[in-house]
Amino acid sequence: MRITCPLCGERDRREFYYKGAALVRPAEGADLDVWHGYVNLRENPAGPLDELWYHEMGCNSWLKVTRDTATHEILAVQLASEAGLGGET
Amino acid sequence: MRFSGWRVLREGLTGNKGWKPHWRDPEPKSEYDVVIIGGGGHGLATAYYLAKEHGITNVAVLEKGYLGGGNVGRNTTIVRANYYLPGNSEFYSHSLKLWEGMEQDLNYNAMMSQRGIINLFHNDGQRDAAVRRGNAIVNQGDDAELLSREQVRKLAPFLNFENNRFPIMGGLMQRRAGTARHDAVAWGYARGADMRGVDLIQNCEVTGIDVEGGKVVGVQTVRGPIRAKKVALAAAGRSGQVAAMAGLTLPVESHVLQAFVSEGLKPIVDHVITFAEGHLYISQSDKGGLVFGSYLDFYSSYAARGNLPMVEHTMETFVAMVPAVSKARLLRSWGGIMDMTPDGSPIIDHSPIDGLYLNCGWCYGGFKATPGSGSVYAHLIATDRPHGAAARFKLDRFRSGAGLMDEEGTGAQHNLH
Amino acid sequence: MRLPGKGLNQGAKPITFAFNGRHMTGLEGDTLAAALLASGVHLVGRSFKYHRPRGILTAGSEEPNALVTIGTGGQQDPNVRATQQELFEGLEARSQNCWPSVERDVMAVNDLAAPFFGAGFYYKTFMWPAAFWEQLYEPLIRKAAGLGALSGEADQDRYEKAFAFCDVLVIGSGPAGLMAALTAGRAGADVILCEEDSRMGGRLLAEREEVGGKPGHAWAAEVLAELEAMGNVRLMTRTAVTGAYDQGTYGALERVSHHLPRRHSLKGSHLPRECFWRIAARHAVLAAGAIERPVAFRNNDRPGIMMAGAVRAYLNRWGVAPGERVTIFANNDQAHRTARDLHDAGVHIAAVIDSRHEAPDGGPYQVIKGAQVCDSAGRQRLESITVRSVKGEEKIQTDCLAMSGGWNPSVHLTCHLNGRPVWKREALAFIPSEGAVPGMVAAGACNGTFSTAGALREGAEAAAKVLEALGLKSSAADLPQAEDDPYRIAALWAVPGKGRAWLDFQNDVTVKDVKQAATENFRSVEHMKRYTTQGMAADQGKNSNVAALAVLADATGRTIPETGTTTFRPPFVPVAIGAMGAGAADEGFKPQRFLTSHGESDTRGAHQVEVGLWYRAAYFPKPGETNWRQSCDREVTLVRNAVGICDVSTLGKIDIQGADAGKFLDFLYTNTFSTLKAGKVRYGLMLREDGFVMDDGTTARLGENHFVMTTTTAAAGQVMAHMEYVSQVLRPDWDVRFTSVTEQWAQFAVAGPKSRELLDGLLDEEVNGETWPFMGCGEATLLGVKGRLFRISFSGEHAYELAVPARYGESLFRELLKRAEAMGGGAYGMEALNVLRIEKGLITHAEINGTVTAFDLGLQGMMSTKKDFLGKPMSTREGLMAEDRMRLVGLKPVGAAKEITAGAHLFTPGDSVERIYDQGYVTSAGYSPTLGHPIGLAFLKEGPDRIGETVRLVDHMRGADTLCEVVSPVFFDPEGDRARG
Amino acid sequence: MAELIAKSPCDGLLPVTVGGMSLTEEDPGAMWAVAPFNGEDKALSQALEAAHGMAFPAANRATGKAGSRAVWFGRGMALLMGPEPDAKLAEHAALTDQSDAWAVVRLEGQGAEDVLARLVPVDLRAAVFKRGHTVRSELKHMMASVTRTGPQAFQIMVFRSMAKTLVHDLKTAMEAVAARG
Repeated sequence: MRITCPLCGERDRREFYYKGAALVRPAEGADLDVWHGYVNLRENPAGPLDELWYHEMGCNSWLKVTRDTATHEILAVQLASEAGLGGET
Repeated sequence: MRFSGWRVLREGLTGNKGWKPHWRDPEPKSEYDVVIIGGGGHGLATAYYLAKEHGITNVAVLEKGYLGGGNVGRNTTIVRANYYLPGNSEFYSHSLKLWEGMEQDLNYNAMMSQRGIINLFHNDGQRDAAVRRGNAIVNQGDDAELLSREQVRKLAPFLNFENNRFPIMGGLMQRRAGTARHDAVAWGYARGADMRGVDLIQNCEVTGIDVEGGKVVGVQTVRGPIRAKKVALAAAGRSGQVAAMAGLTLPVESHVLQAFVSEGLKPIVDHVITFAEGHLYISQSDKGGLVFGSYLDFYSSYAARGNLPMVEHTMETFVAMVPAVSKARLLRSWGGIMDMTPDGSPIIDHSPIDGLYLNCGWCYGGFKATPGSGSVYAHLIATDRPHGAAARFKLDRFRSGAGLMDEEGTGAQHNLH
Repeated sequence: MRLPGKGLNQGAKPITFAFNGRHMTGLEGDTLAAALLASGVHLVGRSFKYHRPRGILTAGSEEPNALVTIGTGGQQDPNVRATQQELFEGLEARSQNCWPSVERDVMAVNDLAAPFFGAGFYYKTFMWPAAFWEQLYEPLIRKAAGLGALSGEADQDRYEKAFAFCDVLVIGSGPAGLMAALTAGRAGADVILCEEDSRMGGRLLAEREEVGGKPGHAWAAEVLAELEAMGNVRLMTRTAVTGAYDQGTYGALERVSHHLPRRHSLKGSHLPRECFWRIAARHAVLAAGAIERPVAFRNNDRPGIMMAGAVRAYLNRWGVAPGERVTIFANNDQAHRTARDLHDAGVHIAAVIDSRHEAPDGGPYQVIKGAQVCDSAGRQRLESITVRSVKGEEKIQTDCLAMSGGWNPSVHLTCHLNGRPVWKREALAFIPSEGAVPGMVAAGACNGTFSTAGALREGAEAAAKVLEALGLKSSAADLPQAEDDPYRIAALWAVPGKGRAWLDFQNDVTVKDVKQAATENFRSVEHMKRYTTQGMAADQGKNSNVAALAVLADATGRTIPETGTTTFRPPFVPVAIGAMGAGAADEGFKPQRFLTSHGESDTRGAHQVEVGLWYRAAYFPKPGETNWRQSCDREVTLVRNAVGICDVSTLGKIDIQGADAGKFLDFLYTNTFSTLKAGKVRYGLMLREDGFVMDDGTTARLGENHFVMTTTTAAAGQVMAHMEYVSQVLRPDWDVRFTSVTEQWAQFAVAGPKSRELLDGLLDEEVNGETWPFMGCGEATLLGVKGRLFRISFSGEHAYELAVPARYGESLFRELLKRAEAMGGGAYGMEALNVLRIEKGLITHAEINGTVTAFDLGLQGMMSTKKDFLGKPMSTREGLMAEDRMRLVGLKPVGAAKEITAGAHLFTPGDSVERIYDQGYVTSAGYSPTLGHPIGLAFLKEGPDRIGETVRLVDHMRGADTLCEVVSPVFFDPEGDRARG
Repeated sequence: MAELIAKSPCDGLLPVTVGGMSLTEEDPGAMWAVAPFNGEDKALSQALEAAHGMAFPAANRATGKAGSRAVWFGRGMALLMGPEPDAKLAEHAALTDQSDAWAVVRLEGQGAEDVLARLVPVDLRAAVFKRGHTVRSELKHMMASVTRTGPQAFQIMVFRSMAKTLVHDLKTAMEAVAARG
């Protein structure tokens, strides 16, 4: 598998660390059920999925990658810092 | 038809003309007491024990492909009961006992071979963890023993004891552990269930789950609707997809785990051996193939195939730990879809929907769990009470944080298992 | 038999080799199989199950029968395909899976018991009594099974791995591949052409059909010369593309030195035996050709029965006639070329048997049309065949039967991404489904186009397609003249009749087995395969899958496409584990990290152990000390009584700067850091988002917006990634930057009552309670070098940590030891460090084991209620605060047996030792010379509420069973005066 | 009074010569990580230009010349190699001393590209990876920085503590390449 890092270009999967579904972090005060959903529950689609990858052996960027889990086709990549996943703070 | 050496002899002498189908191919009925979604090892075992232990035979197993085509047919065939956390301990202990009597019970030779498993450790920390585990196993009533480096050397002289990177310090052995012929397990349960009247329906994908007033009433399939008093999920890697049909979101991520087999070779590896450094597990099949595996590929996937980095990691660990197998040739690799929970342990529980039952989240552990899973799941479905050996496999543990079973200690989060 | 004036390597250098001890001569360029056939050797091996005598079936890597073992000891190489292994001077090969010899193999008795060894027989027996499986049945089966043997010795050869990149990967160098490479190369694309064989040209080397008015091999040579001259084309022979992976990644195995005398691949030489390539290709042209398929008929597995195309290859490429009275059995026109070529070469053609009534007449030899071969005779070499035709049955004497049931396109790679081939009825074959592998185009025989002209055309077209996608201009290819014969074929899978007709030669799977599988309702092709083991041999069903599928379809009354397609998985050809794992032997497995003090510790005889990737000194034995405990006790004591030196550089160190640095740390840690004064250090606790403890450590504030964090050695990388995550994903607006400085600083602990005295004269300023108070930190000049000083303690003693740029590490370590030893102190290692921290109840990852909460550790007080922090919400879940959780306590032994072992479990005295009564477990244990007895840390249910109680410690693994008193985890100096003073 | 003696990361490990290739340790002088604060990229680049005569490098590029280089070092960071950073830079960026954190070696000679092709999963052939180009990637299993400094010359960096493995891996690959002839 090869992922195109916005900074480094196309790189082998071996350079990346996988974190999983890219979800928006709830507000600190949110109900525990909401946090449970964020930490534990997963839509786990067999199709396009927004997920977080870390270019650990490259430029250290966290990436939001949209990838089809059924075909492994990569549909989009952006810097996670621009993806607005931090939620309200 | 009952199988035996005599039967094989008699058929052999009469041109093998008398063999009968292992199972029927019935048309689905319009209604069943229990519909099991998934004709893999767990689904088939569940059907078998529903019929055998609980006398519930008006049961259909719906399989979208062919019986045993999922993870039960694509794994490294290891059977063991060497877990250490409450919940896993009693469950896998229960499962191993069922393995030990399975073949006579099923009248089917699944080649369950108790050749013993050796978990190797390389440093003090790993040794102390092995000791904690070994003690837990013995406290559970199963067997475990600590092996010195020299004791390991006697059992597996071909290992690289002098590896100047991660020398082998010793091992934790469970002699009752071993391997089994994975396909035969599925076929044995299928045949046993079929003989007891269960309908095994292949090429019958479930496309919907019918829920009325918070209660399940049946399923929609490519072969038409089927009403059911109870519906039981046994869809392994596809659990999330199937649960979604009932509007449920599970604490499950599907990942790919690769397995590997080499060309046939004369016997060299007599036990199941695992390595703490690099997480490699190896054994040798009766046909002579080295069967081995390592980590997940570590990305969500339904593709049932892997990529090179994890293949290479697995081979590199193999070369480092067992340089004597370097010239063995990898014949085939394949991937299974693992339903991973945050803590790496399974779920066998009621769902929030009345009459809908959950059996998922087997992570790496599905194959060895097959008989245990079938028996406790059947118990839950039949009695609506959890079986004693599976009382801790609760769905709500992730919400409450109570009774999490993080065997690896890597953390109860999805990306960490 | 070698024919004078025939073959492409005629006149080549003679090479002597040995097979089963018999010495023979072949020619350079021969495969072992060619040389054996030239020497009249047909019996090469034995089959897997029935141990049937087997010869050479094919001329390629798909060979199921002629597998041999080469070499001995650390070089023993089992299951080598004789049809692929090139001859070299001194080659010694031997048959396998037979005893005492391939001619007389005692296991051949299995063949007589065949009626009882049908499909899946073992699932139906060997069940009584249960214990006999491991003790009797299985050992026998294992002994009989398997093919070649490993020596059990470590591999002596070298292997390597490499990466390659290209615009176009062309797989296969037959007419289609060469044309594709030529077209792409001329257009300026970056091309890699991979050929599994030792020589490029594919079928052009095996056929006599002309291309562009000259022999095919001559045309190939011209094209190769042109490609060679291009700077943008890379030719890789002996390189099999083994797998297709995501986004245009391909695996390929290069056999670098299999063809050279063994000395070339010994460790002494650096030439690798194999190289495993990882190729990233924007596009690929699959030109892998096709594999001829056998016809199933009674006893079709005898030595001397070969594939018709292989016979042509042996004749036209190597000048070898595999027999003197050859018969041909086919259902297609192409196979008639075998008769033609042999006849032209002066070999007697006994007969051509063609199952089709409208078969061509061929040359001056008898063609029996509408006929079938229904049996053969000859135990170790074919002697005759029985032909059934309208005229009835007749026996024909023959020593070689060339058979052809048609060709199977090599679609294997197109299945690796779960692509399903599609059935092409007119070709009676599966061809690749388009787009099965993104970016890959199939051309030629692997695409079901079997004429040379068709292959050339499709090769050019495939390249043009790819060039267009690459935005490169392709000049219209000038296609050379070549035969464009139609591919005439009529279905013939299995000849009806009694007896065993083989489908899968190596695994001994016959037509009967497949039919029986169908009878037993293994109707799915996957079920049939798994039940009969058809397709699971070393050839992965290359020779047998489609025929077996056809037989299954027939037996179940379905068409072939209805019955389903077989799938292929990587690798295309088996790959040595040593090749894919190249470079991992010994120190190559993982990087080694060495401390600046490593060398000095070695010279002092330290026992060094790996900690993650690092090596650290466990203890420093002194003369007279016979075991580690003595050294450890001494080192603990010298720290408590004088001063000890320990290299602590492995701890993660992260430099944090920026206007929001304090805010950032407040979010990261459970406790507050924004209030920390510059020049001070604070201990912090970090949680994961799930509320469990991730790591702990101290963080020092060096300036208003400047901190340096310390992590545990184990979690250094994890914490860095976590901080990047928080900074980039969760709080991208906060102005904070961080850099790992773990490697920049060599850091040493100076611990003990005499530590301050040791520093006198080492720093150019005076060290006292005011300048360096407890938990103080700052810059300091050490012997003229700018460094840092932290007054922190992991031993409970008055202690400092000194940091200098790593280049000075070794030198400072020596200096510190010199001073310490002069004061009755010295170096201490991991063992002593561990005892010292247990005496103080300080935790490491033995306690922070991923499953503990701050509450479990008694650190709930560090969870700030005034601010938010990562992991806070989930840490408040009831399950993480439950009173009955196992929580941290200290243990000290009571009673006779004074022993505490890590990993032991705890029970309430009187309870039976069973899991259900389990009260906890020991995380860390050691002997405290300070207190004069063993001590341990443990997690115990309701632990802190049970101080003073007695628990029973049981360690089955080490045979320990003793009573312990539950005490505070802080065994020594609970008030902490020694560290502060 | 005793004084501290400096030791380089590859002390006792290099130089190594195999076939036409040489592997030598470089003395890069000072090395400082320069990471511009939010919104300071332009200002930092100007300050860098003014003080050290080179701009802040774009991704995958190095600026400056031998003895005074700024090598792109990953997301929002460059490694200033050679001079001690001008104090003014601190107004715009986090400056972190890395002078002792990295082992720096130079691989040069016919076949250097082939050697790296055995260790680094990135296309480093001259056609695509030209002088002044740099990558952050891995070298076998080590985090690495690779910069082309000449037609057949590369600067390679890994963590100081891994110097021995770096030399081992490069030497092994050099031998294999040389053996191919």
